[in-house]
Parts: sequence; C-alpha cells; structure tokens
Amino acid sequence: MELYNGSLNIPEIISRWYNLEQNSNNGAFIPFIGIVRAENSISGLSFDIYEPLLKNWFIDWQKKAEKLNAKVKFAHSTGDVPIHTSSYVSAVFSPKRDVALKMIVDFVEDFKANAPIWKYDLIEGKRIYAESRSKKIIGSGILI
Amino acid sequence: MELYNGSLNIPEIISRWYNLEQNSNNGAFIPFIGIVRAENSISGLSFDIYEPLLKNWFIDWQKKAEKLNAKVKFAHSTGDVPIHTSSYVSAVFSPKRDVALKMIVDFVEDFKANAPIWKYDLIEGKRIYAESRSKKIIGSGILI
Amino acid sequence: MIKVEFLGPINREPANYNIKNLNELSEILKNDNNLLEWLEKSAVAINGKLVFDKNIELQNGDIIAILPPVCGG
Amino acid sequence: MIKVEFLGPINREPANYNIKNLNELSEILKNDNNLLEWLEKSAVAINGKLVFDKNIELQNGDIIAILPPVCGG
Repeated sequence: MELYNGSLNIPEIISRWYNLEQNSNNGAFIPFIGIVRAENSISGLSFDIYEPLLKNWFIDWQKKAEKLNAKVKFAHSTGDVPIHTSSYVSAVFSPKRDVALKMIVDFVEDFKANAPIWKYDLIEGKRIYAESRSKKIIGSGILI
Repeated sequence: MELYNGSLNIPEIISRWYNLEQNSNNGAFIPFIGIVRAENSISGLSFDIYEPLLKNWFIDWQKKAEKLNAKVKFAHSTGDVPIHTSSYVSAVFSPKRDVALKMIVDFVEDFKANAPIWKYDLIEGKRIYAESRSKKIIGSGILI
Repeated sequence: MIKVEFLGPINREPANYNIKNLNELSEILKNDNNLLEWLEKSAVAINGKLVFDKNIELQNGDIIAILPPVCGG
Repeated sequence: MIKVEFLGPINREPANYNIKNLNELSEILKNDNNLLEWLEKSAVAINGKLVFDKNIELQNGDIIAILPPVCGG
C-alpha cells in the first residue's frame, strides 16, 4: 500500500514492483492502471483518504490473497490529480494465470466499492464531491 | 504486436505503452505480464512463432477491440527465455474499466489457445517440446 | 472522551463527546439538521474498523469515523 | 507449385508439391508415417489464414502451414 500526494509515477511503480517480484516465481503479474479521463470539463480529480480503515481493508485482502498463494499491491493518490495522469494502480502476482485474472477483477471491484476514498471533480478551480459516482459503504445508515 | 529475440524488457515496454496512450483518454490500462517460472528443473523456455498467422489473429482482435472502443497490444519472445524473465506481455486500453477487465481475460485465454506459438522446455541444454501443455488449434486434424 | 471524525465531503471539524456507545452518538448527531442527510448514507468505523452494531461499548480514547459514500480509483 | 511448411516441433524442411487442393496434400502426407501422428493434431493455414475445408482450390504460389498444438505466453 503506497499513498502519494498528486499523480502517480506509473513507469517507476510498475518497474519497481516487477523487479522486486521477478524472482518470487510468480508466473503472472497483472497491474490495473487508472488514468484520469478528460470529461465533464474537469481539469482533474482530487482525493481524500481515510488511512486507518484503508490499511485494515488492505490487510484483509493480503490475507485473502495469501490463502490463494497470490500477492496484491496498490498505490493511490491523495490531493489533486490532473487529467491524463494516474491516481490509482493495483496489481496481483500469482503462480497461476487464472487465479491472477480472477483476483484482479475482484480486487479492483472491491476497491471501488469499499476503499475509504472520496473523489472530487476539479472544475474551474473548485473541488466538487463526485456524489453521483460514489457508493455507500456496507453498513451505511447505522447511526439513523 | 512486437516480437523480440530473447527476454522482454518489461519496464521499457510498459512505460512506453503507458506514455504513448496516456493522452488517448482511456481510463483503464491493464497489462498481463508472464514471467517464466522455475519448475521441472528447466533453465528457461524457448519459443517458435509463425508470424503470418499470428499477424492475422491479432488483426482480428484489433477489430474486435475497436468495436468496443478499446485497444489491444502484445509483445512476445522468440528463441530462449531464461527463468525469472518475461516472454509475454499483453495489454488492454479502454475508457471503461469493466470492458478492459473482461477483455484482458478473453484476450489472454484466446492467445494461449490459438496464437501460433510453440513452447519448449530448456533442460540440460536440450530443447524439449512442451507437448502436454500444448493445445490443438481449432480445425486440427483437417488433413486426416 | 471519544473523538468523532467526519470524513471526506462532510467537511466538518472533529468533535469530542462523552458517550458510551453509538446509540448515544446517534441521538446527539441526529439533532443536527446539517448532518442528518449524511448520517443516512454514512458507514461508521471505530479505530479503523467498520462496525455494524450500535450497542458496541466504547472505550475512552476510541476514534470514530463517519464515512460518506466512496469512490476510489 | 505449392510450398508446405511444417511448423514448430514437427522439425522438418519445407517441401513443394504440385497439388490443386488439400485433399491431394492429405493423400500425399498420410503416406509418411513420421507425419501421420502430427497430422491428426495439426491445423492448416493457407497464406496465414486458418482453413477448415479440404476442397478449397489452391493457387500457384500459395503457402500452406501445418500447425501442431500451440502454447504461447
């Protein structure tokens, strides 16, 4: 788990992860890289992160991956990320191609649905909560 | 489609693809990277490729991807590839995460099943056809 | 004391309350009309773990986080 | 003339035949016991395209590839 202020340096991160794991005898390495799209006249996105919960969410995933003999990694931005740069990269390493392909799908979907990260559109210098694209975390409404 | 003699330079390829497509407004970039595992006491793998058919197989995939507004790429080695280095990388770019995730699974499976590439184990200097891991191409047996 | 943090777009300073469980927190926060809308769609974590039961007993020093809808990536 | 290439592990030099279709090629190659086993599990491409019909007419200069089981990646 790596958090960076601003855009991610994707070539640096992918190269480092690859070099680090190259000798661990995992036959499949699948990164998922998110690139901020130019749409709705935004100049970029901006992110808040609640690190204590994100850390625990990730520990659960590491345990889940370990049981399947796999390994997960991710990096995410906080603060502002201009269009056509990256805010998110995750990756799965596994000896088995089918395990890796299934896990990257599950990991990315679960990340989108449950990682405690808030997204804002940057429009004309303003930071606007991306409410319509946001999803309630499981257990929401407990205080009502 | 990129063919290289020997191991692939994964950091170079991924960085180049990322930089090239960064401004094409695709929100998801998913590479699948194969790393040669140390198993069955091999020193590496070796590959033969039939380029004319591979080229046509890939053109069909490019058309399929284009229809879904996505883009596919791959690189593969010919000749010898030592353990813990890479012989194969493919990637999907798409504006949509779910399209990209589904397509990388389909592309990799179809590649394994139908790309005209022959794999050999390198054991004690000998090149031994990986027959038990190989699959008949669709239409096999037509000359019988 | 229990510290309560309002995350992301709720955009409100943390507050300290003298409470024994989430039921008590709920009673306090529901009185705030600016918060009510957020509470309906927010999850709650205690010390970095999501909780699903309002009756869990709180310990002095616990940190509660109010978590509105998320969108990472 | 039609050139026939034997790919990958078949490990045999290309050969030229004076044939009009794959039926004729089949009759010739089936007589070679070393090839028979490969033919059962091999697909065929003409000029880089897989074919599924033995009756396709061949044109002078066509290149036929005999493709044993594959394993890329």
